[in-house]
Amino acid sequence: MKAAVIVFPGSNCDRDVQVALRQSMGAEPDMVWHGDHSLGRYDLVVLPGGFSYGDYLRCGAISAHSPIMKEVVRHAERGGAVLAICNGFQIACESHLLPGALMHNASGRFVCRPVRMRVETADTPFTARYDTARPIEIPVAHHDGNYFADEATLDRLEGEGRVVFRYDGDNPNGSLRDIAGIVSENRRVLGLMPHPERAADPALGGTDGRAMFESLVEALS
Amino acid sequence: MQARIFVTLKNGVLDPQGKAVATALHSLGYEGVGAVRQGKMFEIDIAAADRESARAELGEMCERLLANTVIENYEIEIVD
Amino acid sequence: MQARIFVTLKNGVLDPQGKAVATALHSLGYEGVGAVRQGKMFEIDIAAADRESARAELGEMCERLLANTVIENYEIEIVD
Amino acid sequence: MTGIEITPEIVAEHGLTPEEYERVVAALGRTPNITELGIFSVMWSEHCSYKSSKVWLKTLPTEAPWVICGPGENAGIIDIGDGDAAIFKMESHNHPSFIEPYQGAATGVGGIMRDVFTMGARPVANMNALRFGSPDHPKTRRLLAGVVAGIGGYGNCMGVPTVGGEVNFHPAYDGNILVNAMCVGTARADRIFYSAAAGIGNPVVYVGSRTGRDGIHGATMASAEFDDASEEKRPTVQVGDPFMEKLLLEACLELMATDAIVAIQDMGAAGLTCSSVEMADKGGVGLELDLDAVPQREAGMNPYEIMLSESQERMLMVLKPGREAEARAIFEKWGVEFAVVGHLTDTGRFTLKMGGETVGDIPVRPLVDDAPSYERPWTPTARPRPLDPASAPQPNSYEDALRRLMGCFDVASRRWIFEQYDHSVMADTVQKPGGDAAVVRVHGTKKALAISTDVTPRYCLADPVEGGRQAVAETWRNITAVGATPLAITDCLNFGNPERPEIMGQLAGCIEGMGEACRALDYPVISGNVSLYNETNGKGILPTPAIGGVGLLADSSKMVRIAVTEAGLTLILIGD
Ligand SMILES: Nc1ncnc2c1ncn2[C@@H]1O[C@H](COP(=O)(O)OP(=O)(O)O)[C@@H](O)[C@H]1O
Repeated sequence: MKAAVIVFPGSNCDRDVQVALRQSMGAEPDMVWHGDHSLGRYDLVVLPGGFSYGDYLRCGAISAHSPIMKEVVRHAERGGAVLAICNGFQIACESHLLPGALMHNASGRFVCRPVRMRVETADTPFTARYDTARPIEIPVAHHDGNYFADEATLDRLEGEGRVVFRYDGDNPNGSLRDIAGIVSENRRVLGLMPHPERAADPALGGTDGRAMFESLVEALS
Repeated sequence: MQARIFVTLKNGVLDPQGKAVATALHSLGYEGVGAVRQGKMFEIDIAAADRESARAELGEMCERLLANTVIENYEIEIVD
Repeated sequence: MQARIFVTLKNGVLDPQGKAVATALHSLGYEGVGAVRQGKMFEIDIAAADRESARAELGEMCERLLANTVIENYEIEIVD
Repeated sequence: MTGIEITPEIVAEHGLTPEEYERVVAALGRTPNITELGIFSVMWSEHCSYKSSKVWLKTLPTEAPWVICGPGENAGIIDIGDGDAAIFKMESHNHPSFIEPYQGAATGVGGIMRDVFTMGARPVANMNALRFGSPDHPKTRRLLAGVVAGIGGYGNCMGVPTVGGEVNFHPAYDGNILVNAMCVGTARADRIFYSAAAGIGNPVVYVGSRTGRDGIHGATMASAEFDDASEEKRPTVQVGDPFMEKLLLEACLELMATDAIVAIQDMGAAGLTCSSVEMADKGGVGLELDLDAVPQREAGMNPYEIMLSESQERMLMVLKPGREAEARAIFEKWGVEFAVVGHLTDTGRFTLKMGGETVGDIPVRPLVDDAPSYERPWTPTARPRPLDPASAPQPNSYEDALRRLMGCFDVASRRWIFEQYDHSVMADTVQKPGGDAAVVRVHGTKKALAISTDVTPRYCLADPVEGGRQAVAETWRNITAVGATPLAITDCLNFGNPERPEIMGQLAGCIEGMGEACRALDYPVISGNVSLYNETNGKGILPTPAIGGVGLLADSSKMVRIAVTEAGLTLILIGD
């Protein structure tokens, strides 16, 4: 599997996801600068977490206009896989790679803690290795993770089995329908607020995130 | 030319910030306060031939960047 | 009665958001844009006897909560 | 500008005593102009010169075989083996946080991180030691919420985990809260950057945010001449831009991977003045600044304003000749402003030029060396009578007593606070908030750093020497409790008005106690900060010498936690 991690000014979790990918791939992902106008051929493009552009204006709003995003959109249109984590999910929504928007947490505060989630479907390249009967625990760390979409969109997401992760009685931000992560129509673009790269190392308190990287390596190699 | 752009959440979109402000105002004793909505205001200096071309350009800016039209509305006011 | 409160940063106070928005607009091709300041707007439903008492009460709300008068100014507009 | 006459009132408004002013005139060989007076007043302020505490700080032990650099630089450096170094310091931002809690705390965090990365270290962990007034004091809730949001807002945006700290509530802090921010970073020991300027003719470069009128105090007459005296023009609160600091961090680290930098210093208190004077003094050189070249955010700034501005997120560097273009390219890529603002000279003088004229000219050595140092009178705190535990009444119900203790503000869970801090970003936090010490892996190695901040102010009030010892010893115990070897400390000494002998006695006593503990434990002080005058209406804070300890785990898998994981285990109490 060939993977690229896009680095925006203010991205913070790029190195973290690089480490998790390296561990599962057995090879180095490419770190690609947001200002580049071309993107090589990759199986997976990762939009990492962080505070790109300081979250100014709206989270991910300015990053969505970075030169590289045109290429990321083309990659997705060609059926390429995109993993959009936290700030990456925000960027993906602002770029219309995914529907809806991430708004301020209902509590009005930043929240950093492990959350319980259900894996709703193993029918994606991101979750094939998960057992949907077993809830998982992955850390969140965000100020604006409150997922919103209109009723019609939400119904469609549910109807098409595109809600991939759902907070399990443990909604940290007020997201509608307890949505923690969704996938695109072709199921190749995943956006989620929790950080799987922070749950891929036993020393850090949990490894429920590792299966995502392993699923991807298996599906895309 | 000076313009003011107001960006507000669409009706039907929950506004937790506005709600928190309303609750805080009530607890400060302002019982007469009903709903509160919180939005953004941009004050922009713009060079343009006339008000109409300014308005058109500002509209584009709103559609492309200043507002997230999935959840927000915008209103343009040319100040002078 | 409907009121609009505009809260803006005082002159001289750093406005990193406004700066980021201006830079982003330039990179999107809007060369005619000069300075951009970003502020907040509150739309408040308020029950009051008349415009004057509404304005007085809203002023208090600004001083006490809506604006951080160390670094922000406020402007009250009764829309009703 | 040149028209402002220096009167005794103006001297007093700058916080200088008449005797101190005489020293200024002697150092300069003439009457200073207003800009020069401003420069002396900040360099000789308590905050920059440590005039009340220097004599006592000198008594602290600062050396050990594993100490690479003790006090004197932006932060202290210890050797953690295999060619790695840990760099850390704690700093206070007390007064600004009381006025504007969010921005005061945020800019405090920003400042301490710059002190660490200016030495070439990537920040890997932040901590904060907070003191607030009584929980039912009308201001406490708002201050607590603002400070916590500000620390989180800045640290989270920088992508550095905030992994621990401490919070206390006590009426003595009602009018003076304490916000002490600590930062720990790591670097390769052979790639550390210092601030001593060198190389006559070498370019002096400014990078970071533009300079505005932030934080310029007093001297109302200086600006009356230039603007329409609108109060708006001089915000006294600095507003931080953590995004800019993140860009600055990445750009600096990228440039530091080359050999273009001769010296680098962050602009903290009294920004451009402190940094350039200190760099020149350490290097024994002169420095000339062209103020027109300084990137400015406001129109019509005068030399006084430019030199005293406390705009955040700025650094000053001396580069090797000819490397400007290469450095500029890196900063431009990251979107950070870069400007050559001066050069080093062999005159030994600090010279300021604007519009082709010399607007300031001060000899460097006297500006630094002739700063006053006071041996303020002090009275020791009378030793309290020992308390006989048998004289304390037994509680009717131990269970009720336990519940009350667990629910009191100084013991209750701090989850509400630490869940607002990202404590797992950088994916190396192996022990998160909740334990005795935070533990953060040294990236890419088996090693980990253990970090703890501690002090018990009411002990320091009762007996400063014991309190100083206890604070140091507590960090030691917290670090050993997770399985690490304590190596060194940083400290933030928060006290009241040093002109009161009893307060000076508290400072002297705490330092004496700290020194004893450090010597006994082979646990030197490698950096620190002093914050005095934490008083309102003659009522001072509890003496609060906050200690930040750092230790090393050679193998992070051997770390110990506090969680009891199964029933039937044996509990053992060690010690009396
Ligand atoms: N309480 C203290 N204990 C030990 N060292 C101290 C203390 N206070 C200040 N120092 C040291 O004195 C030097 C000057 O301090 P300071 O002016 O705060 O540094 P900076 O300008 O980098 O903020 C620093 O190297 C600092 O580590």
